[in-house]
Amino acid sequence: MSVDTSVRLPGMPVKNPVMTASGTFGYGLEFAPYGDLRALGGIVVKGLSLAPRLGNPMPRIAETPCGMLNAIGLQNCGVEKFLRDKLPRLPWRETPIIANLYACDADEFAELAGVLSAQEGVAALEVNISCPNVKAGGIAFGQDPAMAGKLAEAVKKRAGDKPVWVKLSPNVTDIVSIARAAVLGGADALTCINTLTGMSVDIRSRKPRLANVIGGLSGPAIKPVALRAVWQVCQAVSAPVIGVGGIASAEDVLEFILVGAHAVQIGTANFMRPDMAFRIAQRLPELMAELGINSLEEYRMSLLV
Amino acid sequence: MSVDTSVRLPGMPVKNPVMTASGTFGYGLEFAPYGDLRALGGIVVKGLSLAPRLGNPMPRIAETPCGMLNAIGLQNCGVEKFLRDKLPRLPWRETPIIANLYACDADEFAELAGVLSAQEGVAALEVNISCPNVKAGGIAFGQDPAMAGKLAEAVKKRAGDKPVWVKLSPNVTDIVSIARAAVLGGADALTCINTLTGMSVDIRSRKPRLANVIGGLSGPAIKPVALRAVWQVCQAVSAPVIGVGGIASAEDVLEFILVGAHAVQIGTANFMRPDMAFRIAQRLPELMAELGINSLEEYRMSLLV
Amino acid sequence: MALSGACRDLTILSVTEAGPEGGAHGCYYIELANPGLGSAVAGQFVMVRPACFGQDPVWPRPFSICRLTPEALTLFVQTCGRGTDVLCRLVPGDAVTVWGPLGQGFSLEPETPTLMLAGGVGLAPFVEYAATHPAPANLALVFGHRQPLSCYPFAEMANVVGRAEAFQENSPEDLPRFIELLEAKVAEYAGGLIVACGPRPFLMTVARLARRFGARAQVSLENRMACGVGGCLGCVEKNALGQYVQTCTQGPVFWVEELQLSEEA
Amino acid sequence: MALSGACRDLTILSVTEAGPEGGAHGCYYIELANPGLGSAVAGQFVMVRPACFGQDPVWPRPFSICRLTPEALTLFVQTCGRGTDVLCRLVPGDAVTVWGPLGQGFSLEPETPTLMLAGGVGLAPFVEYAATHPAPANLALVFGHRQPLSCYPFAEMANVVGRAEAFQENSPEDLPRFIELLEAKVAEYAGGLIVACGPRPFLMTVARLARRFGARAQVSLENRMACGVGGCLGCVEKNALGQYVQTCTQGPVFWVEELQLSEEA
Ligand SMILES: Cc1cc2nc3c(=O)[nH]c(=O)nc-3n(C[C@H](O)[C@H](O)[C@H](O)COP(=O)(O)OP(=O)(O)OC[C@H]3O[C@@H](n4cnc5c(N)ncnc54)[C@H](O)[C@@H]3O)c2cc1C
Ligand SMILES: Cc1cc2nc3c(=O)[nH]c(=O)nc-3n(C[C@H](O)[C@H](O)[C@H](O)COP(=O)(O)OP(=O)(O)OC[C@H]3O[C@@H](n4cnc5c(N)ncnc54)[C@H](O)[C@@H]3O)c2cc1C
Ligand SMILES: Cc1cc2nc3c(=O)[nH]c(=O)nc-3n(C[C@H](O)[C@H](O)[C@H](O)COP(=O)(O)O)c2cc1C
Ligand SMILES: Cc1cc2nc3c(=O)[nH]c(=O)nc-3n(C[C@H](O)[C@H](O)[C@H](O)COP(=O)(O)O)c2cc1C
Ligand code: FES
Ligand code: FES
Repeated sequence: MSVDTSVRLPGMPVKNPVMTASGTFGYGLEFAPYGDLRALGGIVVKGLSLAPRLGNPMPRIAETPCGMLNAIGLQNCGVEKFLRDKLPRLPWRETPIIANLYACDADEFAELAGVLSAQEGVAALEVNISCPNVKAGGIAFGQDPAMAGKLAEAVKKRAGDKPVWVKLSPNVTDIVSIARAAVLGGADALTCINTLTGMSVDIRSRKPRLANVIGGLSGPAIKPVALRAVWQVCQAVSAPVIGVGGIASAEDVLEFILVGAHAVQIGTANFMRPDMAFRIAQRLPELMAELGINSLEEYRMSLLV
Repeated sequence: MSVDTSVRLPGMPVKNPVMTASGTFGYGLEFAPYGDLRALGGIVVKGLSLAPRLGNPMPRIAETPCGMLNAIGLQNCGVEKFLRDKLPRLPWRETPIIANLYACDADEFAELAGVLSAQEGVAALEVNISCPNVKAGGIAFGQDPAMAGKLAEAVKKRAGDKPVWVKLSPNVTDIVSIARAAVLGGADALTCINTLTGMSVDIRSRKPRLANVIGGLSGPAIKPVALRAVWQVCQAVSAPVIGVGGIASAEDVLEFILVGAHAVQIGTANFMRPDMAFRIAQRLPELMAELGINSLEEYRMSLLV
Repeated sequence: MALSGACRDLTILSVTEAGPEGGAHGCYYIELANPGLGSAVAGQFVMVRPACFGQDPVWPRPFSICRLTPEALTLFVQTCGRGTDVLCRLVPGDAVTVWGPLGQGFSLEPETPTLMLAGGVGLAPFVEYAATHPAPANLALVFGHRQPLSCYPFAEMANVVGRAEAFQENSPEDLPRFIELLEAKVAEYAGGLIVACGPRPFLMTVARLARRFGARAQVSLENRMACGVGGCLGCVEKNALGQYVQTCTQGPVFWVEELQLSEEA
Repeated sequence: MALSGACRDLTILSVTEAGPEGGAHGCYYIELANPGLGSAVAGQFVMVRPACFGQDPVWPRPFSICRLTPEALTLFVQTCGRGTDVLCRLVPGDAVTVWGPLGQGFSLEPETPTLMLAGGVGLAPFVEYAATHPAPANLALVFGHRQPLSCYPFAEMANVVGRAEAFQENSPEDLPRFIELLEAKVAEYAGGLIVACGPRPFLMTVARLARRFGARAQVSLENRMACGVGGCLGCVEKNALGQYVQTCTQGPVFWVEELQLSEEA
């Protein structure tokens, strides 16, 4: 049986739904030795800011049960260096490269969107309104519907013909209200979810395991939370949703599609083994054939409730 | 070295901080074959309502990475039967028995508090304002500071000399605002945290793994979230905090005390093995001695940040 | 109830794959040394937690007592997921925590002609049932299976009980014929005792037939369990009064008229 | 960089405990069959993920290449937590996924008198270093350790290199004497090459001494790593310019003057 793994995302042909999540796949190039980047449905690169960012002090990562905490603090080389040194080396003609945007206020976000939207090699803009690791602004955008909406609008205005994805935080009472606001503001798609805020301490040294004290929880541990968020958002808005959170197998990918996601991103699982995203992309059509799923479009949101 | 595991909680002598979490230790009696109930710091019994409750349809539980989902739906025998058949058989003179209260509105909560506060065998009332599994009301109390405050007040008024603990939901944008409101309303202590909302599906049958679709995520997976919540709340309010979420070892207990908890509850870990809470209570003083911790009061909140 | 009073840290004595050489049938006998669990009623189960589970999976796994002697607890396990895979890859000396015997076992009426109905791995508790039955000649066994017969402890049982019949389901078309066989057998034992263990659809068929023929029948449920000791309310089944009862403490064996068996569990 | 291009699913050839019989020193040699990882520079490492990790722990574990031949990859592992415990309990035939060689190894200057400074399990990469050095007579080793010497591959190395000295730290009082020894050695090799691997405080001492005596020295860091391939930015160290560089790709071996070594990592 030959199956159809393609999915429709605004303004972007996608051959399969297996993308990689921002901050967990470097600039893509780091993982090229472990698989063919062109086999992926998309690559979301590490969060970019206008100027390079140093990031948080060490230690920045800690392992937790079935998961990990990070407080990288948006260390990145800045948008200029990305466009000059990284993007040209990525197979952007074959695989959509999605830029993940980070900024401290709406103006900066808009400016960043302006720069990135002018690039042929950038397929979409993913707006990180939810990073818990940056003190200035950071999470506030993602926790207030009004601000999320304004931000989506500001980015959309400068995004030209590039689709705008808004990436939602799970650290909210009502993710649906943020999702609605982002779509009203102009988001073409929503990415669900960013990390949960968490903490880890060392009882011997009496110190937090992250210099930043609080960090973002990711990995299989959070999959049930991500799945719930995706399902709730898919019930409420018609914009496509890209599911992310704890996905570590082709089975997990189908779970997210079953509850309504159009595509997914592999995050922390890339650390489990660097060929993880490639393996999942390869396994997906086999699994679909085994389960008698002809196309993802048909399977999507077919949850029996 | 002999160490001091006692902790001070309002109106209650507590010989050690290791309690059991509501809904994960039955009515206590189920676990009596696996250890001495009198060795525990406290037993919080399954959520009680005025009238018996049937609970949700099956399936009600699902396993997740390092955790589980439940949607029991507050099945319980009702307060009357509890007082008649269960409480008298519990060692309430030696170990504080804490009643966990569930109701659909403030009046019902107050009535339940009235009934329970008259019982010599009940050491404290824990108010579950955060159960995500009950459609009517349920989570709303726990997500709105004003409602949480009013509820705390209503219960406190009818609680007589029994301490009132308010159990907080992590499914909020700002847990500190709920904590503050509960304390202003009259809560003597706060229990942090209840389960995270989550979901799990079966890609083969295309059905949710819980009949209720959404359930509460618990277990080691959520420990970083619980620890963060406890730390934040302890920074903000002076009322004692009872930490709960993913605790599965004496080391975990110390983590919660290090960030500020006065006591802890063992939840899902009781399912890993039914003697878990007993083992942890036994291991704690040994571990304290190994680490040179003389007393928990001294260790508490000594995190170096 | 015959709770032992503690969790026992046992060691693996042996793990033996059953069935024809070279096949991957996933059926194993697991022997644990010196269980110290006292005595059991057939149909009771134990909760099993290999040390290597760590914190994932969080739940222990329930297994019927296939055979319990002072020297060894034997489980008969079919791999069907993560936990059983791990369990069946253990090697002698590995550590496993076990508690039980748990729950309510099957009725045992020495003089009553008794029909054991087993589906697949549901044969496990009947090994103990036959071994502890004072008059095994009064026992009859009907066993439905998918894997080759030598994957299961059928031959040993056939040697002990009065009558034993096996039926292999090779394809979905075989099902109606198997149900016909069950029907005949249940009719035959309507005045006796019927005890059944196997997949849920199989048990529902048994329950339906038992009601039809007015037979006294018990079924052993395999609901998802988190704790196994009555503490989580996760394993419940609706009883005849419409209330949810724990299958781990009030079951896993129930009289069919105690329950409202439905599709879901 | 000599990336192999893929993750390799290897099998355990042997796991051997090192050191005096009956002791629990936690030092093991792990051999993996037919690694197919090409060739490595000593100081490079591999990421290791036993199949039994499942989803917990999430991170693979980094280990120095202790010895790499076409037939076997040897790791020298000291147990210090969950992951290493699991790894050292594996048995021949068990499956382990490995990728590498990763990162930047030590400089190797055949003609230069070279001092190897190793602390504890930090001896591992120097086994490969000595084995691949064309003129091992030019190598000297100073090895600080806590466990009995036979727990470590010291004797084998002493046979190969020009000079080898071991110093056992039995109590905290021994530390100043060990630092004195290091001081004398670093002074002696100030005109040569110094390569060091061991616990962070040890490396900070080496870096301090190297700066003091103007010696050319390299240290190998053991920062926490999630991915090992440059993808997570979790393993960074501050370089001389105050920027964070990945220790997995730009290290783990650095010239001391490239870094601002601080207490935290
Ligand atoms: C009282 C009782 C006695 C049992 N006796 C035996 C026995 O003697 N031999 C034997 O091989 N099996 C027996 N089982 C079933 C056995 O417990 C499950 O096969 C096992 O728990 C599955 O674990 P897993 O991790 O391999 O599968 P999972 O990966 O957890 O799941 C695989 C499949 O098995 C189902 N499953 C998971 N957990 C359970 C559970 N606790 N009960 C039933 N189904 C489950 C899942 O829904 C899924 O469809 C018994 C179950 C019960 C409740
Ligand atoms: C490049 C490199 C080469 C290494 N080579 C060797 C070697 O040859 N032999 C050897 O025995 N060990 C080596 N290590 C250290 C080894 O990776 C850790 O001991 C191991 O990851 C600990 O895993 P664990 O699960 O047993 O411990 P955990 O339970 O994870 O932690 C136990 C302790 O080890 C620390 N730790 C955890 N993960 C790491 C990590 N990735 N790096 C450093 N410390 C960590 C923790 O902070 C904690 O204090 C190397 C580390 C690196 C980065
Ligand atoms: C180390 C690390 C760095 C991350 N950096 C970013 C980032 O720069 N921008 C962003 O939007 N999300 C970032 N994330 C969040 C992930 O993209 C993803 O949303 C989250 O980890 C949940 O998915 P997972 O459980 O599959 O990892 C980061 C996550 C990790 C673990
Ligand atoms: C099966 C189950 C039933 C629960 N029932 C209740 C309840 O009745 N009332 C309540 O306040 N919390 C209930 N909880 C939540 C726990 O008390 C605890 O807050 C939560 O599980 C987090 O702790 P843990 O990770 O240690 O399990 C229940 C949890 C589980 C797993
Ligand atoms: S399995 Fe927990 S109550 Fe039955
Ligand atoms: S370990 Fe991930 S970047 Fe170095």
